[in-house]
Amino acid sequence: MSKLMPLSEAIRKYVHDGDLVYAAGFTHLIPFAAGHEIIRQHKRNLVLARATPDLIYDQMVAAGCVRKVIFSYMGNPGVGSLRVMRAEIEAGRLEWEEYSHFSMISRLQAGASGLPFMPMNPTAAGDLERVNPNYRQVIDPFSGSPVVVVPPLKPDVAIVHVQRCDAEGNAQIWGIIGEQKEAAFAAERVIVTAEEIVDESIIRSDPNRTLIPAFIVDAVCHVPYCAHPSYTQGYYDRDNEFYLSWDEISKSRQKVQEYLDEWVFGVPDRSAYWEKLGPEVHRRLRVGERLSVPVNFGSY
Amino acid sequence: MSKLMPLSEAIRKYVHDGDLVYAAGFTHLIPFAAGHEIIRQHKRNLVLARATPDLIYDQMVAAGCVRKVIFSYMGNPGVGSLRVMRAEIEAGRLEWEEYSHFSMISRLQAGASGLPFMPMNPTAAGDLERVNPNYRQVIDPFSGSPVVVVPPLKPDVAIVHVQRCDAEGNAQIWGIIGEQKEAAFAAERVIVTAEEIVDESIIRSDPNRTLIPAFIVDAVCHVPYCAHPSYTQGYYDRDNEFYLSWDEISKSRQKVQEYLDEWVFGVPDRSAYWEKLGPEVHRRLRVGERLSVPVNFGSY
Amino acid sequence: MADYTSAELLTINAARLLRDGDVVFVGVGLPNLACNLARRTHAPNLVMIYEAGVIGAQPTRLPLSIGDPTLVSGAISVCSMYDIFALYLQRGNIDVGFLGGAQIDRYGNINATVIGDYLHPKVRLPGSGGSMEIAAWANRCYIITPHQKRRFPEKVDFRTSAGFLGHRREREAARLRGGGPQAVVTDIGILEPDESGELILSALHPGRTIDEAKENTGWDLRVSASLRFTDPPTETELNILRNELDPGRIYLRGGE
Amino acid sequence: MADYTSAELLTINAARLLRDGDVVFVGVGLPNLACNLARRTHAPNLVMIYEAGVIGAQPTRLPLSIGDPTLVSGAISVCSMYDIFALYLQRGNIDVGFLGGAQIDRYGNINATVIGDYLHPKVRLPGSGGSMEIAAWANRCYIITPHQKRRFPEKVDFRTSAGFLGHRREREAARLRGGGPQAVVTDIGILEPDESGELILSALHPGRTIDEAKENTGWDLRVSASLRFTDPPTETELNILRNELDPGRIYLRGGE
Repeated sequence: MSKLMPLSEAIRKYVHDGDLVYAAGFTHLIPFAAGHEIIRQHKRNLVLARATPDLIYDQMVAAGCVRKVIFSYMGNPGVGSLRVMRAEIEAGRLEWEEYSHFSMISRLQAGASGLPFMPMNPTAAGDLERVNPNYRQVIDPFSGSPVVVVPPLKPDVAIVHVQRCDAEGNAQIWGIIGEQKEAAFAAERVIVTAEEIVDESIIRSDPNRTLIPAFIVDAVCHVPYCAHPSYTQGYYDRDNEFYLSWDEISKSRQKVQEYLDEWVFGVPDRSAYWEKLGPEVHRRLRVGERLSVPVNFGSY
Repeated sequence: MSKLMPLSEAIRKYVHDGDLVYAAGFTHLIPFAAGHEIIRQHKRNLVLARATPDLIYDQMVAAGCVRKVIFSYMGNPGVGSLRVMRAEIEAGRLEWEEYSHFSMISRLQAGASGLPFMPMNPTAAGDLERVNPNYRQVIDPFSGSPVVVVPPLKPDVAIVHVQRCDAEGNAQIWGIIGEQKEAAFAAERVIVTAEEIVDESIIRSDPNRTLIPAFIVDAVCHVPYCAHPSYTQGYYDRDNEFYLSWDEISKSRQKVQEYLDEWVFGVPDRSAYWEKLGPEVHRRLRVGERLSVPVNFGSY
Repeated sequence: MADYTSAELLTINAARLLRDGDVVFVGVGLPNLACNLARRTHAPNLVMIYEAGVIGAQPTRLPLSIGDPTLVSGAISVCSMYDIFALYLQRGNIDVGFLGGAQIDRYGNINATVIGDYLHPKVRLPGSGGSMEIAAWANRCYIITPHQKRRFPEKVDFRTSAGFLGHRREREAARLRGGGPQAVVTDIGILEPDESGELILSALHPGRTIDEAKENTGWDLRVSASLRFTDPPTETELNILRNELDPGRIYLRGGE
Repeated sequence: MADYTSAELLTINAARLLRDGDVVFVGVGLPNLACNLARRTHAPNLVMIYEAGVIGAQPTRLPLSIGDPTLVSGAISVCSMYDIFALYLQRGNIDVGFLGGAQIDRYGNINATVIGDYLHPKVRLPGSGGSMEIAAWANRCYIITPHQKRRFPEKVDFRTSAGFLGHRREREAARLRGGGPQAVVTDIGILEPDESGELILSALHPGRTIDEAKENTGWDLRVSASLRFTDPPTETELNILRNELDPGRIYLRGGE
């Protein structure tokens, strides 16, 4: 049963004001197009969770969509700070809840596994555990020693960008696989955006690559270049220049507003956005071919 | 740095009397050749762990190598009982420690992750928890409800059969991936057997398929047909006829001994064993090609 | 009325319990046939999952084991054993699990571990495998079994997996994610739990009697006030089973 | 003696701390350059692991972020974020982690979270990322940082990751898997923990003085009885850095 629909429809149907949203991806495959559509639809009071908020959450915060962020590293990777989020937090206008990478991802793992908590070994970095009541302790019944535990994270909706999936939503990812699988299984609703919608036979040719099965997916959206300025391995490069330029843009709220007006509100969808980027950017982000050596599953 | 060596040398160097051995594989890729070599080398007092002991542990028990088994399903999959193990347990001559599949695999997951325990949701099947003191409870500090936990399983040595790896031990598996990765990371020592030793460039063409990195591997052995009568996806079929015939053989200890004399002690290594199976078996187990559609990692 | 074997009767009645869109944890043998029959009749969107970690298999032959390579080639997805139990079963993504065992008791608890004492067993059975978790966490469980007195004791020798324990209240108190056994399909009829969780006779297959059911049950089997007869296997069902699914009659021949 | 920048000095001294065969959790920037330098000099079997889940990368360009696609194409292995932290770091498979932060205190504890009060921060920093776990579980940790008084307070405002806490005994009591910070490489010299876990001056770079080190440290910096001078960067080291690793001088230009 095909779940294909435009991204705007998926966001309208499955992202509601006040939702806990997890837009997945560790540097790779960050679904910027979905974030922009959420901004265009003026969603409000969202709680945004991600290990690394990246620029997309900075933009959603700037657009006024967000009540609270849950994160473990609030930076512009390799560049510096996320200036909008940082300013909002320093000004007391944005709630936040903070983890280390492993405790953040352990929360997602617990959510995906249906577990009431995940244990972690002690880190002795007591200050984060002191300010965040979601860090608790249990006593290991085998050794008698204390163990740190964190509760499951169960997003209302996960948005996952993938290289290819079929119309039902069986989705394949390669390259950095971050926490896409865990986010999808942890969430109540799942929106999959894909660079390519392929025939089921392509998916079935390599079942080990299918990280997300269709039956947990609610919407499938064909959104080429969804991840820009993040990237899709094998499809286009990371736009490091934009990551650097955001550091400049985000120094001024007016420039941020101008950016949103031009690049989010000023375009109807991702394909217009990509066109607007122009041939020079397209050329800069193009990548050559480097194919995996096929494996034989055998006919049985 | 190449770790290539004959299987006999790997078993001699890395499997010691009294070791806790985990020969991995859920139906798929069971390293029979390694089990046979352990029998040939007269290892003693081993503790064998596997979710499904399969025929290979039945044979090792019959050969007198084993003090204890740790398992969650002691059957000949799809056929019936493992008659040798069952008779030894019924006669009080073999120690055992028993789990359900998920608690067995949770123990391995804890061992692989360096965790002191893994939690599981309650199953209310209290009898197994009563007879096995490795099932304990902790109180979930978030809900106040009891949670079942099991301790890590840390084999002295894991034996993992794979489709392809390089000479250092970077190993790729496809098809059913069971618990190979977890067994390798949980164990102190790792022996990898492979259908094919390939150039590092093949491995690097598809990093997502590499489940085991070389630096946790101690020995790499090139052992084509290592898994027979189990199978290697894409390389040869499962020998269901042998699984059925073992049900007959294992009704008689004399026939079991004759089997071991002929097929284990009677051959020097796996290549002789495979030759001895003969062209009709080879033909029966041959599989046609069904290749994965390659993916593009891109040149960056 | 068509002629059919006991195995065909069991399979067809099990298939009818499945709903379109169900995500099913499948075992080999009759459950596998029942799922494939349901897919070809009233439940085309049924998703078959094998505990070996295979989702959406398209086998071209009947698998002997749940880890057969024919389940993998052309499947939709393959994942690790930890993931299949954690992300799929424990997370609550499995609608239906099939269970079997040497003993099933009055409250649907199952023994697949030992006959007799655990430490000094008369018969050592294979053990839980995944059934401890399937029985606890699948939304609905179905049991397929021949109807024999020794298989239906008042109380199992060893509780490998949970039915309703001593009463439906007890299962609820244990906070198990799944709903427990919904039906036991036998060659005589179908047992279903009443409001207390006790298995009572809810249906008879054509030609079978209440007395037969009672005689072959180890406890005082009660009979549902709305006892019904199952519809006999249809030509369509039998044709699919015999001509498409098990033409070699590997599983369908037997009385079991 | 060759002329070199402060960044080159830091990178070369960090590289020298690495051993052949080390499995290193690498960050971008100077740690990445240090690892690649070590691989090309005394540690050809060094294994580079990125917290994005990449093992054995062969980048053909300098990555801006630790999730750059050039790290993935041609890598040995890629795994999930949960696995890289659980199977690699928590399991004890990581020999070396690199750390940085806004503040490093007398006992090697690091603050990368806030300057000032946590709830009403003067400066909100990016936060832990993986450093809480790296500091606890990597066998050895190294810190690369410019030597400035504000970066070396007596006590950090917020303990993002553990050094020796208040004393080496305290770290031992906390049963952390890893050995804690082994060295802080600055542009003045190298600090190493003594038997109590306190960071003391163990080496000076050529031309630098004890007074400079003391003046730029926020606590009363003690000096090792065996204080040594580091060897100046060699032509080989500088050539590899400048001509092979960072020809665009993206990271090596700066004083930091």
